[in-house]
Parts: sequence; structure tokens; C-alpha cells
Amino acid sequence: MSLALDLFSIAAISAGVFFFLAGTVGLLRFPDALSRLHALTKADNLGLGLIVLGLLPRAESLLAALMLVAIWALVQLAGATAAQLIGRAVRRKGPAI
Amino acid sequence: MSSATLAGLVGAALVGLGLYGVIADPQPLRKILAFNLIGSGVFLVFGIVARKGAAAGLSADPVPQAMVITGIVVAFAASALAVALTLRLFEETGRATLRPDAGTKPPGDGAVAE
Amino acid sequence: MSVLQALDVGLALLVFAVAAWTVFAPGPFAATVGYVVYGLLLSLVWIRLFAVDVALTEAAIGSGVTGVLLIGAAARLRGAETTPAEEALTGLTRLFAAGLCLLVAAALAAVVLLLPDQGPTLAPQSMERLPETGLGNPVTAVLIAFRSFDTMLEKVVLVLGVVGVWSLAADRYWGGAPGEARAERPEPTLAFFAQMLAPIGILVGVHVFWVGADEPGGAFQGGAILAAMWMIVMMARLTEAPQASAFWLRLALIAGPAVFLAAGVAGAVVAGGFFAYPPGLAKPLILFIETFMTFTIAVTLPMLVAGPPRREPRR
Amino acid sequence: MSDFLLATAGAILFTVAVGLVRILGGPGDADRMMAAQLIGTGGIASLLLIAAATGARGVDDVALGLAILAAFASAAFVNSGAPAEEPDPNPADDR
Repeated sequence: MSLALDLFSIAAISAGVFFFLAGTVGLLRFPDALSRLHALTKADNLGLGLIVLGLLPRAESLLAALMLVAIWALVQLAGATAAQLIGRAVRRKGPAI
Repeated sequence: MSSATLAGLVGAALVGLGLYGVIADPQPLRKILAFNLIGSGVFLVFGIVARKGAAAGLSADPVPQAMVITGIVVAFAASALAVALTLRLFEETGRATLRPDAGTKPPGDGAVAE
Repeated sequence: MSVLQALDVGLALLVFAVAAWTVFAPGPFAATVGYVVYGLLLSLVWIRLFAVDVALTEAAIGSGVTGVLLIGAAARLRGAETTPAEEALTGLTRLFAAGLCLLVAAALAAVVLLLPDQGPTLAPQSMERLPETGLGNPVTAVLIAFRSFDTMLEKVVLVLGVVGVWSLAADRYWGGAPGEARAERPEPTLAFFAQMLAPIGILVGVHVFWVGADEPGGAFQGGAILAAMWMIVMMARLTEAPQASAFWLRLALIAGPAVFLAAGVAGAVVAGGFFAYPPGLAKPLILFIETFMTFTIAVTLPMLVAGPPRREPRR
Repeated sequence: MSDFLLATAGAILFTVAVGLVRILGGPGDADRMMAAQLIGTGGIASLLLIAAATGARGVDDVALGLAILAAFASAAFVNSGAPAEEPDPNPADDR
């Protein structure tokens, strides 16, 4: 059972790292600010989400597990807001898209 | 090399970097940033002193830790005052420079002439 | 080299690189964002030094609240930052300054390397007297009990900071509210975010303050998170900054140090020493003082960020 | 297992560092704000991984604090007057 959980953790966390990597590749390759913003939000959503998912079985208590989920949800809220705010700033001042 | 020593070395490097910024950067806002770098470098050196004082089941001496916490808050208050001074200078003169002979613009919406 | 050591080295290099960016970045805004990134990385370093209380303070104040202060200032100073070339130092002076700084850094590094493995420590004394305070977190005990005079004076420094910032107001704005009155409508996204975040943030702030008695956390960290919530609500224009002349505001600014000082003087009468707590009553007294301190921090930090009054006072 | 967690924390910090090199340089201030956002998420992720690997106490609260303050830099950015965005040298329709 513990082996299965470890395998689950490893799979989910590796997938999370992949999305961080994908986000960075997007930042490096995309040509304009709005597409780069799109790449960035992938790291927020899926990258951190999958890592939290992988860490859940290792949480010491139910409360600690809930805390992890709460952290992820807060980052979601912050990431979505920041992306909106930055996107609107770009749109107001940058090239019309 | 332990992680504490490494952090102490980073702290030493930060003090050097920040000192250079304070001396070489003419813009006040960047001097404030550099000054904060010096501060956090000193805090890190303090951190290694705390870590080396690990004893009695604690992984770090609590006294330097408490002083660093106090220090962070005081550093913030100092930065806020410095930022307010810089912004006021900009409002008065239209420039943010520390040169004493820098040209002043006629008072606009500032309140010197009241 | 173990994985942990490799991680430490990587983290150290990253912190150094971002700090160097802050000093050498092409523009002031780039430098400021670099500093915000740097503050966040520092809290990772503090975790690695096993100083979780400091990491929490650094995350809340060093990165969060300072970030708002500096980014706001950098954006406002945008027009001012084309510095004339004559202000830049000449090459030779720069070289001399660099040499000097290198010398200082090298001396500090030598001191760090020469430190004995087991340094002098007050940890055993702290742990020995910890039960008398009724607390479980030695850092909180040092802050509020063992070195309480320091902490009280530090609150006074915060109040003096606000006095200093306010005294930079133009004469006609004296006693008014900070921040320009703006006609433009608030950013709706920001308003939604503030409405969502503020209740959660207030809960977390109180939680961090409350667990500070036994776990990492405390008045500074909890107060800073509460302060951030007031700041976001003001940034979203859901509420206006109060007038500097408001009586409740001035009372809130001095409540923390005043209660602290009163408890200290009472200690001299009741418990036989300035800032001594009567045995048995230590923990409730400490929590009582901390509650007021948290409140004062939560009010002081946003006032420091908001800057001097910029609106004419309403009567 | 803890070595795996630490290695992933290092990998995330590395990818974040590479991303920082790209966006701290701009071209616009909006890109630079993304740097603050990126390090926020990456920092929280590596913080959680390091905490799980080393078993340090109270790190959850630090991550929670960082998560609450994650959007503050961007909020200050849009709040402090009109952000002057330099025109992007590579507009989207170049592709």
C-alpha cells in the first residue's frame, strides 16, 4: 500500500514538475506578453496542483492535507487575479490584440 | 560545508553587493533597495550565529532569531520613511536626485509656496 | 554531495544572482521587481536555517508588504528616473568602491568561516525559563517576555515611522487622508479578489497570531497578514484610507506600545521588576499584550505604505 | 523518497530561475511583474517539497502566508497609476 502511494506521489509530482518546465519553455518561446502570461498560468494551475496532489498522501493529518489544498486554492485565486490585472495593463498600453 | 555556513557566506556577499549599490547608484530608490540588501545580509549572518547556537533540543538559538524579526520590522519602517522622503522630493523638484545643486522646477501642485 | 547540499548551493546561487540583478538591473522598476523576488527567496533560505518564525516574517513583511511599498514607489517615480550622466560615478571611483565592497564582503566571509562549530548560545537558558511563561514557542517568549523591552521600543519605532511619514505632508493636506482621490472606477477584478481574500486572510492572520504562542508565528507575522488585508481592501477601493487626524486611528497606532508599557510598569509594582510578569498570570498577560500589538501592527503597516496625507481634510 | 522530493524542489527552482532570466529582462514592465508571480508559485511549490522532505514544523503556515500575499505585487502594479507599457517589439501577429 505504501509503495503504491509512493508511486502515486512520484507520478503526480513528476507531472507537476513537467508543467513548471512547460511554463518556463512557454515564457522563453512565446512572442508577446499575453501568450507568456498564458504560459505562466499553467505553472500556477497544474504545476502546483499536481505537486499538492502528490504530497497529499504524505500529509501527517487530515488538517495538514486540507491546509495543502487551501494553499493551492489561494494560489489559484491569486494567479487568476494577477493574470487578469497584468493582462489588462498590457491591453491598455500595449499592442491591440 | 553546512547549509548554515553557506547562508552566512551568501549574507557576506549580500552586504558587499548592497554596499556597492548604496555607493555607486545615484538614484535614491535604488539606494533604498541596496540598503535593504545590506540589512538582509546582516540578518543572514545573524541567522548562522543562531544556527550555530543550536542547543537544548532547539535547532537554532531563539534570541538572535527574535532580534532578526524585530530587525525586519524596523528595516521596513525605515524603508517606508525613506520612500516617502524620495516621493516628496520628486513632488517638490520634479526629479529624484540627491545632488544638492540639482535644478528645481517651480512649485506646481506641491505646497512649498503656500 | 547529497541532494540537500546541492539544493542549498543552488538556492544560494539563485539568491546571490537575484540580489546582483537588483543592484545592476537596467532600470529602477526592473530592480524593484528583482528585490521582491529576492525577498521571497530569502524566506526559503530562512526555512533551511530552521528559523521558521523568521521565514514567516520575511514572507509577510520582507516580501509582501515591502513589495507593495516599493513597486508603488517605483511606478510613481517612473518619470523621474532618467538620471543625468554626470551623476554616475567615474570608472575609477567605481573600481575603488567595488574594491572596498569586496574587502568588506571578504572580511565578513572570513568571520563566517572562522566561527566555532558550537557558538555561544542562550538556547538552554531560554528553554529552562520557558515553562514560567506558559508559552511553547521560545522565539515568542524571547520577544514578549525575556527581551520585552526591545519589542516594546520597536513598536515605538513603528509609531515614530508613521509620525515621520505623516509630517512629510504638504501644509494644506495636514490631517487629511493618504492617497489621491481618484475619479476612475476601481478595477473590478481587484475588487472581486479583495472581497474573496479579505475574510480568508483575516482568519489566517488571527490563526498565525494565535498559534504563535506554541508554534512558529506570533504578533508580528499575524499582524502583518492582517495589515495586508487592509491594504488590499484599500487598493481595491472598497474602502478609503482614514484621515490622519481621526481619533480612533491615533488611538489604534499607540494601543500596542501603550498597553505593553502599562504592563511593564504594572510589573514593577506587582511582580517586583520592570517588565516582570506575575507568576501564573504570565501567559494570559502575554496574550493580552500580544493582542493589542497585533492590532497596532495591522494598523501601522498600511499607514506606512499609504504615505503622507494627500487630500485636504474633511471636517 | 525524501531525496526525490528535494530533487524535484531543486528542479522547480532551476526552471523558475531560467524563467526569471527571461522575464526579469522585460521587454515591458508587465513581463517583469510575471517574474514576481512565477517565483511566488515556484517558491511555494519548492517550500512544500522541502518541508515534506525535511519534516520542518510550521512551514505550512509560511506557504499559506506566501499564497495569501502572492497577488499583492501585481495589485500594487496596477494600483499605482497608469503603468507605462513599452510596446512589445514582437507583436502577436508576427507568427
